Formats: sequence, structure tokens, C-alpha cells
Amino acid sequence: MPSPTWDNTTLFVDDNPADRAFRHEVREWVGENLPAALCNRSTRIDPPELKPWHRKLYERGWIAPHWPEEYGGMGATLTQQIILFEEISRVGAPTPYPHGLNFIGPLIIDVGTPEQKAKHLPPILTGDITWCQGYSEAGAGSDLVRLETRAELDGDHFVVNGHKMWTTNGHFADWMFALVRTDRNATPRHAGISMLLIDLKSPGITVRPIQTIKGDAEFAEEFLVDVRVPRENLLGALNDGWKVANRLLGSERFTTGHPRNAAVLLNKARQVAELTGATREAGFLHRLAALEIDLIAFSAYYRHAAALHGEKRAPFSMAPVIKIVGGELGQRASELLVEAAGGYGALADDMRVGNHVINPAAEMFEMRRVTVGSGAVEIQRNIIAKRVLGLPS
Amino acid sequence: MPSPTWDNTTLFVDDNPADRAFRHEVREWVGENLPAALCNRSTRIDPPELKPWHRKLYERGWIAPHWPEEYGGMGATLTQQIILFEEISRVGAPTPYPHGLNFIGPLIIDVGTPEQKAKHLPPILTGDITWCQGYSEAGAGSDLVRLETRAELDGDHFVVNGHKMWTTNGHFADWMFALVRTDRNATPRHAGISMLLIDLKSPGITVRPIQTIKGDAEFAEEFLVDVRVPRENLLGALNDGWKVANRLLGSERFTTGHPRNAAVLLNKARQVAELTGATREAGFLHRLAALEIDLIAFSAYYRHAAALHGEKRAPFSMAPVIKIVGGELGQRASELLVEAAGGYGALADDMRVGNHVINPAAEMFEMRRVTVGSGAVEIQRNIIAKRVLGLPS
Amino acid sequence: MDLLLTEPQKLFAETATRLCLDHGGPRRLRALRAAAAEIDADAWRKIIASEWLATVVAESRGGQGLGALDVALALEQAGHQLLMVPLLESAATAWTMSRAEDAARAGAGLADLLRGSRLIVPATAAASWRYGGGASGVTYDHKAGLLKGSIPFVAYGGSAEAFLVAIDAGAQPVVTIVPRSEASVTVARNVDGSTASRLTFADVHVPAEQVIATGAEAKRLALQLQDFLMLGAAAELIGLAAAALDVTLDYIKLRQQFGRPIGSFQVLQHRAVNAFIDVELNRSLVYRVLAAYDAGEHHPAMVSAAKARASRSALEIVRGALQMHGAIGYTEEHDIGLYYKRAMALSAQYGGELSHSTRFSELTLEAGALS
Amino acid sequence: MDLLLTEPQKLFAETATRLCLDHGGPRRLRALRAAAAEIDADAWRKIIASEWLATVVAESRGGQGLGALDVALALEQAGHQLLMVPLLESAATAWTMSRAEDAARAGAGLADLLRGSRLIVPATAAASWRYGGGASGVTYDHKAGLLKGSIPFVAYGGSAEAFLVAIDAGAQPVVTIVPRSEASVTVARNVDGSTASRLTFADVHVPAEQVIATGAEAKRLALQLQDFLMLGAAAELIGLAAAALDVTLDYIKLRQQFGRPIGSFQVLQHRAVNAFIDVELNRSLVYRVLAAYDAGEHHPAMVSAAKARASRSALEIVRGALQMHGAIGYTEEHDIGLYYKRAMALSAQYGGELSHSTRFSELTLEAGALS
Repeated sequence: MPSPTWDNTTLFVDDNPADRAFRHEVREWVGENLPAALCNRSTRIDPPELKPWHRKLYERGWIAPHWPEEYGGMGATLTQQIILFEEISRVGAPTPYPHGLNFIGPLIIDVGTPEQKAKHLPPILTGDITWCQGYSEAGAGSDLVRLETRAELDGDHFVVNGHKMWTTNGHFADWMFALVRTDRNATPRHAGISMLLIDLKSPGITVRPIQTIKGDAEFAEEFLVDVRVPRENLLGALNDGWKVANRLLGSERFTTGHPRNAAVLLNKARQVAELTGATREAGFLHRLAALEIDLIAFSAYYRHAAALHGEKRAPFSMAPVIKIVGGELGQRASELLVEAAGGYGALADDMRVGNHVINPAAEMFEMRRVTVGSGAVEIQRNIIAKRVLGLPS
Repeated sequence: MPSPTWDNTTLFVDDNPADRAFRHEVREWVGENLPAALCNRSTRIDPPELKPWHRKLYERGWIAPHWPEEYGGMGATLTQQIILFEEISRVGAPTPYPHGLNFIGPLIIDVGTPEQKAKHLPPILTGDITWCQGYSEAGAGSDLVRLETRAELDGDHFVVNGHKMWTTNGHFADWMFALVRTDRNATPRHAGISMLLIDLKSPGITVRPIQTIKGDAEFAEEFLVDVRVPRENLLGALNDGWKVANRLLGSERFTTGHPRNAAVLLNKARQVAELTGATREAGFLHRLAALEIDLIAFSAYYRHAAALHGEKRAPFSMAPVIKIVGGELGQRASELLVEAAGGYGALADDMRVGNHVINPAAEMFEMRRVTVGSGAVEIQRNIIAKRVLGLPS
Repeated sequence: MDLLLTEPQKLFAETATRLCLDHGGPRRLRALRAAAAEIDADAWRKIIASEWLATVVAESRGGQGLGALDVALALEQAGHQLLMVPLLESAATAWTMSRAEDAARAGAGLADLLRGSRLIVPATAAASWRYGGGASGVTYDHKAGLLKGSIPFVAYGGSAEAFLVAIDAGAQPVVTIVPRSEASVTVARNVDGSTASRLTFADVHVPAEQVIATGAEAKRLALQLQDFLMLGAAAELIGLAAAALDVTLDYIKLRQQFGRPIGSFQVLQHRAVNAFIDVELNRSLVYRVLAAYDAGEHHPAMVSAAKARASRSALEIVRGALQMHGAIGYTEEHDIGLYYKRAMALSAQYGGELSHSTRFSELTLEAGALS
Repeated sequence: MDLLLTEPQKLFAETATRLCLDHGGPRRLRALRAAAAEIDADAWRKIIASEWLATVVAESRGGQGLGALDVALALEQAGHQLLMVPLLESAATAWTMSRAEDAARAGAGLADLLRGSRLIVPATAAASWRYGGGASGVTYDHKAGLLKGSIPFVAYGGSAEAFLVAIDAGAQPVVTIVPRSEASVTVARNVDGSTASRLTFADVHVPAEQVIATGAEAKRLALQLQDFLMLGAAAELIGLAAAALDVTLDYIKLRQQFGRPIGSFQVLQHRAVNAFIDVELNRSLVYRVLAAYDAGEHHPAMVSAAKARASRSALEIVRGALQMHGAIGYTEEHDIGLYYKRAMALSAQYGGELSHSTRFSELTLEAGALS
């Protein structure tokens, strides 16, 4: 009895007939419209290079599947959102950055004023305006209680002073949504935080890129000195920023934590291993099997969680579990890729495997990012320990 | 170029010529004198069954290699002590229990009165008297600060009340050396503890064996109700028990933490795997290699530590490292043995492999004991974190 | 995590939970072990009376026409409550017999099985599944109708009145009933009180009317039967692991050391979180594979993934549980040892972690298209 | 842990520690990388002047007659200080050349190497050691004196003036000097700034006077040379891992989160303890194997054990270090990334963990007597 084909990138896909048709439509369109130069890059693509592709998706009406139709979205189901992600990433194409579309866009839709909606939502869709997220600071990564950037009301403006760090794409962004301290005496401390929308062209802002270990500049830092932000750029109520930031429903986890990331890395590891001879090593075979088995388990969980999320029945633990497992699985897969590559795994430059060009070290560094910074896996585990398992402090 | 024979039980042995001669002498004598029935038992042997073997070692003069000659020992070097252990365990023979010979004997030699020495040391050597260690209590395992058994002076006797638990061989023992609270108001709390030598035939003592998960009774608990202990049975000064207990030099680590324990289990795993077909599984081969490699590293560390200890230059970290690595390595080896055995690994009874009879489940349960109770590996890690690496509390 | 069940499935799961709770548990297991009983007869009678076996029998053959997933809901609960009943083995037998093309052959035996009057358990290579050693050493000579060789590690062999011998390997596959009297049965006891039996067939003649299937059909049924057994054991392990985790969480919340509950130490917290995540992932995995199995769409590699992971996690969880319990966990008196021993038996039964991860490799590498 | 060295060894270790401290370190490595320099010329001159290479040369050939263990004391410090010098490769070449039976053949080349006037680095299968793929694809035709094929991942191939080509496999083993001009050399850059070169020999004629050894002697020397390279890289990795651990310990003692130093969190403490234990064990292991190597008593499986474990631990430690550092560790500016990248290069060089654990299995299973 011959076994059916094994494909670790489509495990437990459970489209209904309408979904299947949609998947087919997306697949065809992506095949025809994706610029080849964007495919299968082992390093990050900066926002400017991504703009034409963003625009194409916008014009096709698929840029914001999860936004309500009245704001220019698709009002799509979670399954459709996942299908879009899967079909775009299937051919190794990049997905648009989430800061405008997934983070601040939905927040503005949720609590923004009519003016804020009218001003900010359309250019997020078109890709004309790039956003960055200004939460982290030098002393406040995972620990927002220690936020030091302060905003003081002066007439109809806030005057902002502080230093934001680790803002992805900060040096490419036009606007930043930032958490700032507006009441220094509030208890608990996070009760004195507000969310501001800040035009990065305002006087008093200096943006500097931060070079990463990978050799590119993914993050930036922003120095804010007496920056005047109009009062109407306050999102939500004053001192309500913590709650506003936590309104995100977490559906973006379903794209950033997708098991496909690990699946693609494992397939690369297998191809590289054929080349280097690692497939003849018991250790490689065992680790590959262990990772593939973890991947299939995670894929099952992922589909299950998506189905529950679609019915608004997802448990609280879902988001941290996807963050932990998805992040660690991708890391372990990238480490196996490097190990399988042997001497090639230490090269700074690309290697050619069959028709593909890959760079194991770059892939590995890319995956390290996942568990760094705010929301690191240790903290996610602390959250589950306390809030799900009820373990004492 | 054919490789020399690989033997994982003699890694890095570095005997000098005199040691080699001694090893040869021991090996020959053990071969001639060891009762076959004691060999390669996968379950624990109770003290009564061990007595004739103890007596033989005593008569040969090898029962207490580490005791000074004036007390009937050999005044042996650490290397000689290790050689004795290795040659006895090489053929799967049991080594004598440590409570008299390694624990209380050296303490009495160190701080005992002439009367205590005369009374207690000879029957430890002959094996006529069996000792047990009464430190643990229901609420005080790793945490002796919570010790509740109390001893109050009444004339020339202490009156002891309390409940000791987890005393290995308690139900076979004639005497117990116990930590008891003699000053309930002392700070720090361990300053109010004394060491008493207690005759278990004293009125007021009830001993009950504790059945273990393995199905045998290795531990006992003792209820002490108004037990009168003569004042001359105080070992060391009053309220000085904590310091007395900590005087042990730790050379006993070198036999309980010996890498041979894991080496023998790995050889059994390999033999069982040949039988069951596990040798054809990548996972088994990889885990076996990983464990063998850890074993060789631990063997190197062990010999190195013994050499340093012999020169009184061993660092503080040595004892906890041997405890952690030796304990966990033995556990992992026993788990691989069970996994290699497949269905045989779940059987309650023995299995036959070639000329050997083994019981993977019993071996595994035996190894679980190592990291249980006082001095568990987590606590050893805490000790290294604080006292060696200087990490903050 | 909510399994998104249908209403009848939910109802069944609730019934199963109640029955297992009423009839199972550590105390009950101790009583059975003291009596050296392989089966909890009371619980088993109740299960037979509740017609759980009928769930997996096609409606056309008098059953409820549900699937392996449905019976797994009960197996998970049986694992949770340490229940000692041949539910998995009987259900697998019923599933196989009711799916034979020739309904007449299986008819009487199946009816007896369903009403509890004759216990028939599978005897397959899966009982001692091991890479390379998978062939159970039994051969069937079709022309002569002779069965020869031996099968180790058959579950509930002490009580079985007949065996469903299923041979998928070799030139002459067969699925056939063999009455106990025809086989030589050696029963050994596992650490948890369950048993492992070796059946030996010395040129046993199999009458044609006992044969359920031969040829390609037998091969297919035998393979499906083995997948059923592996998946069912995985479901039982998930319940077991979840229960061991619950017991441990309760313990570490209360037990004090150095003036704090030990559950407040971060190392133990993270270990507990990893166990929780494993149980969550494995539950999703096992039920997704079961759904695919019932739909006739599963890949056999998925079955090995499920059993490998369920076996590994259960053992890791009970090991961690034992360690977190400290000395008390090492006593016969404490219940955690019962979970530990049951995990040892169930994780080895129908193939352990390393065997299944090798099987997974073989199946995916041979089938696998590299993308 | 105190290595129980002789007085001269202690003295040498102290000298090495000082030299590496003075000439190495993260800042120096950054300068070299900015200049795309493969070798730290200043440090290398100093090392040549200090006659470190002479340690491994037999006294009868003008050396100090010490061993691989002695030079490893310096390699450990070089690893600790991220020094970029061809010390291991030059020492391995010197060791091999000085042990050739025919002293005359190696004479001139060895003298040039020792005085630093000609850099000769080994080109062997060990450079890309991989199970099954070990054969480097180079063959030597003894009669014609022709060398053919290619060898990948040769270290310091950008600066080498000649190569010590050592072929142990096949029918015609050889150890021979090949001038750079005779080979085609393609230099690629590693993530840490070091290089990996592919040498290609297109029917290169090797004059008899350049041949160091042939036949059984060549095979023995080639294998010993490879073991030397593996052990030396292991020693360097130990220093590197210890340094990365030190950097991390300093960081987690200071860095605050949730109002406490992060080094007070038990999970991070235990991770640091595991790293500490690994470094301790690996140091004992590597030096014990080196001692056996120098005594001519080592088993080659021990070499693979040492390299497998040194590679694995170094990678685990730098990964843990990066994670404990949080976002700051991910910046180019922070030094921990330098340790990380150096660990990637050194752990792959002369065979990574999985390759060596497979080699270990093969060597012990073929040699192993089961007790």
C-alpha cells in the first residue's frame, strides 16, 4: 500500500469548499503577480523595496483581509486570512509588515476618532505611510512598568521627551504609535500610560538605525526632545494607553507564529543534508524526525486554535503557546539547518543547493530574533504558569 | 590502523605502578571470594544478606580503606579507595552500605570521645552493628532548618520526641545517628541542633518500613516517644550538630557518584538493543552516542577531580558537580535501557539477555532514587549558582 | 482545549468521563493489583452495557457508525482514571471485524464481542512494534490453513477468550480469529499490573470460517488495525499525562520548602508549563489524526508522530512529577507512582518513542517530496 | 579547575594568557574584520617570536619536545580572547613534519614555518569532516607523482604560502607540501571574519623532495594530524565558551528586570550552572585526551567525543548567552555576537557535533567489546 505524498507545509489544512476556491484564486494570482526578485530571500527586505508588492495586494483588495469592509478591508474569516498568508509565503514571497495593517490599523478602527480613521487608515492600506511601534526603551523591554518617555500637556499639545529603542523599521517609518507616560504618580504604574500617534517628521526627533548581528539594520532608536504632538493624536482616553495596547485580538499571531516557517526551514535542512552527507548521520536523522514530529503536533494545534479563534472560543493560553512553540520550533529548525550544512553553515555568504540559494547562518540569525525582546519566551512561560496553571508567585 | 579495544568502564584510569599491583590483587581476591548469588542483582540487597560479604572484606582488611590504620582502616589513598570500589563493582558485586563506614564512622573518629570510639568503631568494621542516618523528617527533607525532632536534657539523659522519615535501612539498623533540636530559640535555626547516637532498641521507638515504588522496603520511619538517650551519646558539642554533620570530607562522593554506574547501564542498554532491534533505530544510536560521550566527559572530570582531591586541591564545586552529573547520567542511561527494551522495559520481572538476567524497570527505579530527597539536583544547582557563580538571590 | 465536538460527541464524552470517574482512580487500581486482576470486571461490564464498542461498528452491521475518534474520547478518560479495561483492544477488534468485506464471516464473533460474552483481543506485530523487528515472527500458509510462530506482548492475553490474529507482512497476509485453546499463552505481568502475553502457534489449523480476510484486504485491515491500536494508546496516554500533571500541580501549590510553596520556584513552573503545552499539542495532534483516520485520509506517518510524541511526553511528565514530589513520590503509598508505572506500560505498548520516530522517518522519507 | 600542570607548563600557560589578553579581545577582532584581515599579523609575529610552535617539535629536530597538550594551553587562551591567528594550523603542521621518519625531507620547510617566514597550513579531509563524506575528493598517484581533486574548508587559505596536503584514505596515502602557486585557491568568508578556502589541484605534479611521507607512515601521520586539528579546535572552543559564559554572568548580575537582577531568576541561574558544568567537564575531557594523545595512547573515538561535546556546548552557551542578553545582544554593537559567530565557525571547523557523534559511534561499535 503506497503512502500518499508527505508534505509538511500543508499539514491538517481544513478548507471548506469556498476556502478551497479562494486558495486556488490566490495561488493563481500570486503566481502571476509576484516579482521574482522578492522570492526566497534569506535576509530581510526593507519597507521601500516592499512597497510595489504592497500596492499590488492593495489593488487586488487583499491587503487587509481582517479589516471590516467599511474601512477598505475584506472582512475575511480567520481561515481566509491564513490562506492568504500561506499562499503568499508558499512561494517564498514576503508578507507585508504588520505594524500598520495588523497593529495600529485595528486599534484605530477600534477606538479611534472619525478624524483619526479618515486620516490614517487609507494610507496604511495603500502603503503610502509606513508605521513603527514605539513601546520599548533601553530600560523597559519586557517590563513596560519602567517606561520613562513622558508626555506633558501644554495647551492643545503634548510635549514629549524620551528615548525609544528596538523599533522595527523606525528608520523607514513616517509615523510611530508610542506608549508614553502621562501621569507619573499613578498606581499601578501602568495606569499612567497613554497611546500617542507621532509624526516622525516633527521637530525634535532624531532617528538612528541599529545594526544587528545579522549585518543589516532592522531596528532603530528615536530620541525625542520637546517634541510637540497635537492633542488630537491621542488614541483612546488619557492614561488609558495600556488598555488600548492590549485590545489587539491576537489574530496576528496566526501569521507570525505559522508552522510553515519551521516547515520551510526543515525542508531546507533536508536538502542541504543531502548535499553534505548529513543524511547518513544518526544524529541528524533523529533530530530531523523529532523536529518534524514537533512540527506536525504544532500544526495540529495551530489549526485547532484557528478553528476555535474563528468561533471566538480560543482559550487565553493559545496566544502564548503559539508564541513559545512557534518561536522555539523555528529556532531549532534553523539550528539543524546550520548543523546539516557543516562548513557551509558558518559562511557569511549564500550557498547554492540545487535550484535554491540559501544562507543557513542568515536564516538562523533571523530566527533568533523571534525570542528576543518584549514577550520573550521566558516571560510567556511565566504568564502561563501564573494565569493558566494558577501557580503561586 | 585498527583501533584499540573500547571499554567505557575503564576510561582514563591512571593508576601508578603500585596502584596497578593493588588493583590486580583486589581483582584476584574478589574473583575468588565473592559469593555468586550477590552478583549483578538488579534490585537492592538488604543488609542482613550482605553481612557475610561485609565480614569477608573486613577479614581481608579492606572494609574501611579510608579510615586511619590506628582505628582498623587502611589509611588508603583516594585512588586506592576508588580501585577497591571499581574492582568490587566491576563484577557486579555490591559495595557495603555507607552509613556506618563512610558517614558516622569518620565522624566518630573525628570528634568522638575515646569511649565512643572504643564502643562504636569496632562493630562498624566487623559489620555486627548496622547504622542508619536520622536526618530527614516529614517536613524537613532538603530543608533541615525545619527540623522538629526535639531532645531535652533531663538529668544525665536526653528525652527525645519526634518522627524521622526516609531513613535508609532504618528497619534493619541497630543504631541511628540523628540530628535533633536541642535549642528551640537559637538563631539561625540550625544553631540549635545536636547530633545524637541513638540505640534503636531503646523503649519508646517504633520503626516502620516504607514501601517504595520499586516494591521493596528501602526506607523506614521512626516514631520516637519520650526516648531516653544517655548524655554520653551526644556526638560533638551541644548545639553543634550542624557543624558536625558538615565535617564529612566528601570522599564518599567518589564511590556513590562513580561513572561506572552509568557505564554499566549503557552496556546493558546496548545488549538489550541488539536483542530488540533498537540498534537499527537512528534515535537509539544517537542517544546512546550522546550518553557515551557525556560519560567519557564525566569520567575525565571524575579522574581529574579525584587527582585534585588526593592533593587536597579540589574546588568547592566538585562535590555538587559530581552529584548532579553522576545522578542525571545514571538516570538517563537507565531510561535509555528501558526504551531499548521496548515491551520488556515495562515488565515487572527479569529478562534474560545472553548470559545476563536484567530488569530494566528495576534499574530505572533504582536510578530515580539518586535525585530524590535531600540534596536533590535542583538544590545542588542553586548552591553552584550562589556559591560558585556568585549569582544574586 | 475545547475539541469542537458535535453534540452527540459531547454527550458521549460526558458519559465516558462520569463512568471512568465512578469506576476508576488510584484506589481502585490498587485493589485490582492486590487481587492480581488484569481487568476491572465491574467497569468492563458497565462499559459493555453502555454499548461503547458499538460506536465503531458500521450502522449496516448493527453499530452506531461513529469512528475511532469517538471511542478515543472514552480512552482518554480511561487513561485519566487509570482504568484497567480492554476497551482499546475490543474496539479495535470490533472496528476491524465490522469492516471486513464479507459480513457473514465476522457476524457471530462480532455480536459476542459487543455483548461482552467473548473477549477477543488483537494479536499483531504492533504489539511489540519495533523498527526492523516489526515482523512478529508468525506466518500463515494459506493453502494448508496453518498458522505458525509466535507474537509477543499481546495485551489482556490473560483473560482473552480468542485472538484476532492479523498479519500484514510477508506473502500471505491474513486476519483471522483463533480461539484461546489453539494457542499456547504465556502471561507476564507489567509494572502497572497489566499483562503482556506471548502467543505461540504450533502449526495451528485455522478453519476457513474463522478467517476474516486474506490477501490485499487482510493487509489493509491489518495495517489499519495497527494504526487504530497506536492511536488509541496515544489517546489513553494523553489522559494519563494530563492526570499526572494535575496531581503534580496540586502538590506543588501546597508543598512548602524554604518557606515558600515549591510551585513558586521558576524552574518548576517552567517545567510544568512545558508539560501543559505538550499535553495541549498532543491532544490536538491525536484528535486531528483520528479525524483523518475516520475519514480514510490519514497518512501512516501521522500515526507514528502521534504515538511517538504521546509516549515521550507521558514519560517526561511522570518523570518530572516524580522528581517534583521528592521522597514522598518514591513511596509505594503515593499515587504518583501508579501514573508512572502505567505510563511505562502504555508508552511501550504498540511501540515507544524511538521506534515510532524511526518509523516516521522511513515513512516520510520514502513518501516525501522535497518542496 | 586546576589542571595539575608541571611548573614549565604553568609558566607557559601564564605567558600565553598574557599575550592573548594583550593582543586579542573583541575590539581587536572588530578592527580585523573592518580591514577584512584573516590573520592578526601583530599577534602572530609575537607568537612566532615567542617560539610557541617549537613546543610541539621533537627536541631532536630542534624543538622543545613538548606536546599537543602544551600548545592547547595557548589555544584555549586564543579562544578566550577571540584571537585570529593560524596557531592551531601551524602547530599541527609543525607537529606532523617533525614526526616524519625522514628528517631531511621536512627540514627546510619546518625551519621556515617555525621562524614565521612561510605559513604552511594543513589541507585534509578533517577540514570538512563529515561522516561518509570524509573523503576529501583528492587522490594521489604515487607513480606519476600527481595530485588531483579538491579539498574544501581549508583554514587560513587566504594567507598560506603552502599547504600540507595529507590524504589518509584510498590506496595511496600521502603527506606532502604543495606550494600555493600549484593550487587553485578560492577563499570564502565565514560569519566571524575567518575564512574557508577550497583548494583545487588539477593534476599537480609533486616533486619527490616535497613528499613528507607515503604509504603506511603517511596514513598514520595524516590520521594523527587530523586528530590534532580536532583536539586543538576543541581546546579553542573551551576557551571561547568560558569567555562567553563570563560575559553573560557579568551581564545577568547587573541587568535589572521587574525590579531584580535577571541573574536572580532561577531559570537563568540553572542555565548558567549547566553551562559552567559543561565547560568544567569539557576542559577535563579535552586535556585528558590530549595527554593520551601525547603519550601515543589515545583512542580516536575520544577525539570525536571531545570535539562533539566542545562544539555542542559552545553553541549552546552562546545561544543561551544571546537569549539572556535580550535585544541588546542582537545588535552588531554588542560583543556577545562576536563570540556567537566565532563559535559557529569553530564548531563546524574540523567537524561539528553530529558528525563527530556518528564517528564516535562507528569507532566504538567497531572496536567495542560489550562487557
